Amino acid sequence: MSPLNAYLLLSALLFSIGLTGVLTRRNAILVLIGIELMLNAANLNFIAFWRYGPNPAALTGVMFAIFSIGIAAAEAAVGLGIILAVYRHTKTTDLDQINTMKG
Amino acid sequence: MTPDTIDQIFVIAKHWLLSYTPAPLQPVVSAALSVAPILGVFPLLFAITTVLERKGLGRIQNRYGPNRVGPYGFSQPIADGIKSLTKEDIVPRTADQFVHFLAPLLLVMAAFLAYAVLPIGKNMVITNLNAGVLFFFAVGSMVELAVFMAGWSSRSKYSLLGAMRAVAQMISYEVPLVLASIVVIMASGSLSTVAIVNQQANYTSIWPHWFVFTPWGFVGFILFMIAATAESNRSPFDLPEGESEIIAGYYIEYSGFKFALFFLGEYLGMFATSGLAITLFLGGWSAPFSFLTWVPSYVWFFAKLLALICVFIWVRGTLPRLRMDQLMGLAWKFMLPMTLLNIVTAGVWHFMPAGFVRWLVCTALLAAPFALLSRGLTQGGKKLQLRTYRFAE
Amino acid sequence: MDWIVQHLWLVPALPILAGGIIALLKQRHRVLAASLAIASMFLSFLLSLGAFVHLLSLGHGDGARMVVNFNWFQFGSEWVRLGWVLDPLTAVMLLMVTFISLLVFIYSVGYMAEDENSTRFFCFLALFAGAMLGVVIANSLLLLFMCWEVVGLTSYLLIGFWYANPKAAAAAKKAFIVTRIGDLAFFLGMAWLYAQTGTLLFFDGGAGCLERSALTALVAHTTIFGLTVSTGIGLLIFCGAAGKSGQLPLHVWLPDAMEGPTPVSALIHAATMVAAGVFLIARIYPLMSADIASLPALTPTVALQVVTWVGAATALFGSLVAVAQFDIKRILAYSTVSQLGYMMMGLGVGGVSVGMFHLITHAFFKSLLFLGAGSVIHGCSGEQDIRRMGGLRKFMPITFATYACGMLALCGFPLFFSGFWSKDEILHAAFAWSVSRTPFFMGAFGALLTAFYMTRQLCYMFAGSSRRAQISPMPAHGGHAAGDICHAHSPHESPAVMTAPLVILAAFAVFLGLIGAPSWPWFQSFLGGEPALLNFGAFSGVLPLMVASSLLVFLGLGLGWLLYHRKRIEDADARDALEKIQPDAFSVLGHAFYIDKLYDATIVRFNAALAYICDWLDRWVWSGAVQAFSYLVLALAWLDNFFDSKVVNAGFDAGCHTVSRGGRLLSFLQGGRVQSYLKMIGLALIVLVMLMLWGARA
Amino acid sequence: MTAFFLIVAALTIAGTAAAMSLRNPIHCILALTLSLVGFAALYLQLGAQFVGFTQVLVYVGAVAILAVFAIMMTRSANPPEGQSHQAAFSSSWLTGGAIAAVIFAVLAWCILSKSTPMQTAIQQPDVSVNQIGDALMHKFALPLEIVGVLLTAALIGAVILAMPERRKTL
Repeated sequence: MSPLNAYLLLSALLFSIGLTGVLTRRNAILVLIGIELMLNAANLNFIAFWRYGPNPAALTGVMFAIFSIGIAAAEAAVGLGIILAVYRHTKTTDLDQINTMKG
Repeated sequence: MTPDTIDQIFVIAKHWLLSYTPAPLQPVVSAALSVAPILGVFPLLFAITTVLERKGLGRIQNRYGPNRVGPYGFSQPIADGIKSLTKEDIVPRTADQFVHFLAPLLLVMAAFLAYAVLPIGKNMVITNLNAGVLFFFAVGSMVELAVFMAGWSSRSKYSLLGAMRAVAQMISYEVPLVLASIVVIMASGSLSTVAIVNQQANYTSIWPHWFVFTPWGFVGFILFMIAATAESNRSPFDLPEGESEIIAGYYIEYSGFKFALFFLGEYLGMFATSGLAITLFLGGWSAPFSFLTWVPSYVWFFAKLLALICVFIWVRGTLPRLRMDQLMGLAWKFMLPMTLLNIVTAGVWHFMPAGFVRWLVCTALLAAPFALLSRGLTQGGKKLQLRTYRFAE
Repeated sequence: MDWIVQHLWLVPALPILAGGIIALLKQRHRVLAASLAIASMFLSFLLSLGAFVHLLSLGHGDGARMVVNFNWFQFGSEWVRLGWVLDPLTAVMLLMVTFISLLVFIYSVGYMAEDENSTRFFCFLALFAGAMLGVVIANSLLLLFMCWEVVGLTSYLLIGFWYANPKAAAAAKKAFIVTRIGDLAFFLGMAWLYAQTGTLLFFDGGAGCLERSALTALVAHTTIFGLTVSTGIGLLIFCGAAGKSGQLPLHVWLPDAMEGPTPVSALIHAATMVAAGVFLIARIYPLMSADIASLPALTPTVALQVVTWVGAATALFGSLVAVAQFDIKRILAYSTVSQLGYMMMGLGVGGVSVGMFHLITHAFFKSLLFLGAGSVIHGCSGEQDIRRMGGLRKFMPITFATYACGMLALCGFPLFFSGFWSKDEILHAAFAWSVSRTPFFMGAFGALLTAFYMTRQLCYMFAGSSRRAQISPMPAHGGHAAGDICHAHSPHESPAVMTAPLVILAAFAVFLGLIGAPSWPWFQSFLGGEPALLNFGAFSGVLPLMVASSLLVFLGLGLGWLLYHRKRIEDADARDALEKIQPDAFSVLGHAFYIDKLYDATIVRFNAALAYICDWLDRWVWSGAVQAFSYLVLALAWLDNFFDSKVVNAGFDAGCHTVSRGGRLLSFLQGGRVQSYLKMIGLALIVLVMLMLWGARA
Repeated sequence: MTAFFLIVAALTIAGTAAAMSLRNPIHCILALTLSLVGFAALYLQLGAQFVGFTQVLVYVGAVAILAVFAIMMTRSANPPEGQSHQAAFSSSWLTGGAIAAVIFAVLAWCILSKSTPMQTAIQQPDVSVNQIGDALMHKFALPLEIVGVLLTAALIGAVILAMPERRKTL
């Protein structure tokens, strides 16, 4: 198996572990953390493709990873802020209890 | 023995030793040979510093420091070490055992990792990373996590409060720390510590090209040292460990050797940041005058380090502790704007033609905001009158 | 390259800088703020004067265009380039804008004296002036667009300057949104232009998008309906121009914009900003007139025809509506609309010089009229309804004299007033237009009406006896500067700081026309770039038209005099003379053909309805379906369970449980849980990938 | 397929799994930092030094601490005796896990079924920080500006969200 495929498999595995957490955890903060992990798996893909891709001289993959790290930081800040705001209303971070949008 | 060989003696020795090791082992051995001195020297420096600090503080506070153990009490650290080793290691029952055990190790490990990019002498750096400064800060940011682990794992109000205070303080002072060092990165155009030092190791007539000898460099150095003091939780920024408020902050619940490890970690962190300050602003291992270059480089590094340590001790003995709001106010209302202005000034300096005008403009650019900003800090400044000291004779 | 060209950027930079400084000042530094604004404006006036003189000294020909371009930033592998240009068009506009802004600034010192936010006012004014000058000097469509948007923003801020007054706030919002509609098209046109030519610089040593190489490339391809690309782009950009300078479909914001302070109306909504649209068309005139044939001056391309028709319609419409207004500023606003229509028409039929000539003269006399109106309002303590004025001639002689000058200039009173020459130019060009003669007649009728409504207004305001005493005191105009200060006074003349600009402007309004008279067409030749020569023979060609238009003007004046002056208007609440004659038509005009109502009834209502429908669908159809489905399954499960547990032995219980669990799982579809929605996304992802793989297979 | 890669991959997977499965949120965060450091190590091994250090600086230094603060503020760490034994996983954890597993299966199948184009001679591309800075300033200037705007907006938004909303006085 080529090293690129190894990295891709690894990132796919990490991605789905993060997804599992997102889909199953009750704590909203941990769901957010899961999303961060999924983002990181995607970054790993970018770096791997840059490294083994046809043309590493153009730093596209690295740039993509850098930008997505920055965006992920912003996303974490806003997400946690939202969670705090929600917590202020419904004194819980349990997603099973935050279902006021129930149709 | 020319001065050059004396300067490079450790490097030569290392290569000599490497030449006798079998090829497959060489990378491991060379790594070990580079790391071992660090592991040896800096704890020793820590031991010396404790004595120096206690004696200095004693003098400042009008009493003799430790003076019983050994000549002038200089073997005090050995006694302390033995005590902390033989002391019972207490772990609270409700504590989170694993994390509680992991925290001090992580702290010390992070502190040691930071030395990987500090050039202690000419050709004497463990790894010359391309993004060395970034690595330093990345590792430094792990300390916060260790502190939090320590405070949280030992289920105690005081330690948790201390940890929260410490983390908040570290985060808010990490911003000015990084921004203050950015000016040097701009000026030298490199993130590698070695390259930065090499740039400063040139001389015009007898004067070195240290960055501290420029307006932005000077201001950056001052700001960096303030931020470093806060980063290493030292007085006057020692709220997280304020004995009078929260007994010892996040490591109340630690005793014996772990407690010693925390102390070690803190001091190592302090040395590391001072080392970075020396590397960035004070020309690293380069000699202050061109006619002193025959003195080995590592001597200069450690001399500068000791000088900075003495400054730390002096400050600690002199200044009172800040209040929490004053702490944050200083960080966000004074340090941050000043660092940003400093970056702008560095840019101006870069683009203006060399000469007296450049000095004038840049100094004005920094002095005027300083006057304005510092005025905002002194809320209702009271009159300080002179105190008369009675010295111990 | 000359110093002035290199440092032309200072002209907009100075006012913007002043605005930035003023933004930091407090109300108690009002004097400093005003002086800063005026000083910066004066400096940039001097600079633009220098630029103008430099251009004059340079002589004629295409050499009279100097460009400074620079790289702004790089994205991808391309550089975004900006720049400024100094050519006759720019020079003339610069001179006009800086001069009028200077006068208006001085005037506002007096006008806003009692306002409690005058520093904010001056900050916005200076910012506006800077942005406007940026529009003028821009050599890149992108730079022009940016300044254009800043101009729109400042106009919004200034219309809503008295934001406490809900009408003002609404008007500001309206102006902003309506102009955005135009700007959207503008932006699309810009993007298209960039996609086609790869540059947004106007002049770039032969590579600019207004120069022959690019134009030939543009006219080469054709798009839908066989229009050339240049025409499409030009029309899109014209939408933006129409939005800014109140052309017919998008004119609705301009009359409402009169809620702002009067100096603002004078500067922004009469002289400069609304003229920006015309200026834009004049700037991209080569693009508008580009045709498959090599580019002569006056090819009536489709774009130019559209411009002409829209302009003519606007001119007629504005002057018709202005007849039936009672608010002094609204009359002027509608007259502005119609005059802008004239300019567009002039551009369409007669080329750059004709339209620009009218733009310049109109800028002077219209700002004069607005400032005069402001002085009247100031004197009448915030009264704006001309029915409640009258007999003001004795109280404010200077204002009256200057206002009369402006009025005559606007009507185009023969020979001595600038409006005559410029409007005559347009009518003459329209008469000679090759496509159709209808615009000429529309314009002529508009001229007649213009004379008529101006006379009407003048009679209402200045003639007769004061009608203020008898009317019950209406609430003064909301939050007006002078409104609450000098109520009970009888009308009074304004301070010198306000009258001095009036006098200066009046002088210009009278004599400016002479620089463009047919006998000595200096202005046109300056723009055109060939030497101007004095020959009275030129009169002979245009003489009959001149006589005709003069007759029209006299007719309009006479009608107005007949209706409104021969029989004095004694009673404020009396019906208008015209209303007596033809009430229905009058009310139609009075409501501006109900266009606002139309928009409310169609576009706004439709929008609300659409939103409501979407909401309803979401609330009932989708979620209803999902719920119904889940309930169905639940019911099935329950039935099964019931039947099973009652009838058959417990052997089937497990099955029932699974079924009911299935029902519950389905009911999670609408569980209001983030995670169940995320699961749906995950499933969708799986299906998608499967489908893609399948596609790859097949 | 060096040993280093295997070790780091194992550590990262372990950390990620722990972060998503442990009961105590703080432990989850600590495991998360382990996996993030693992990611950084993978970047370093791939020769992206700058990204690796930035990863540590941003995630370990900022995001993890932020999450810890959020957990502290929402008191979801070591809950009081009342609901101390509440489930850490949502009631429908089975379907979630199943979906994730299927997604992993699909992805893995895609990866293994396709042979991705590789550069012929794999040399370690040493990308210096200077190159990255140069690219950021020239080729990627516009994205950089946009990210800056985004971060500013996020900063303001987070502050406003976290502000204690006061009741309407107007």
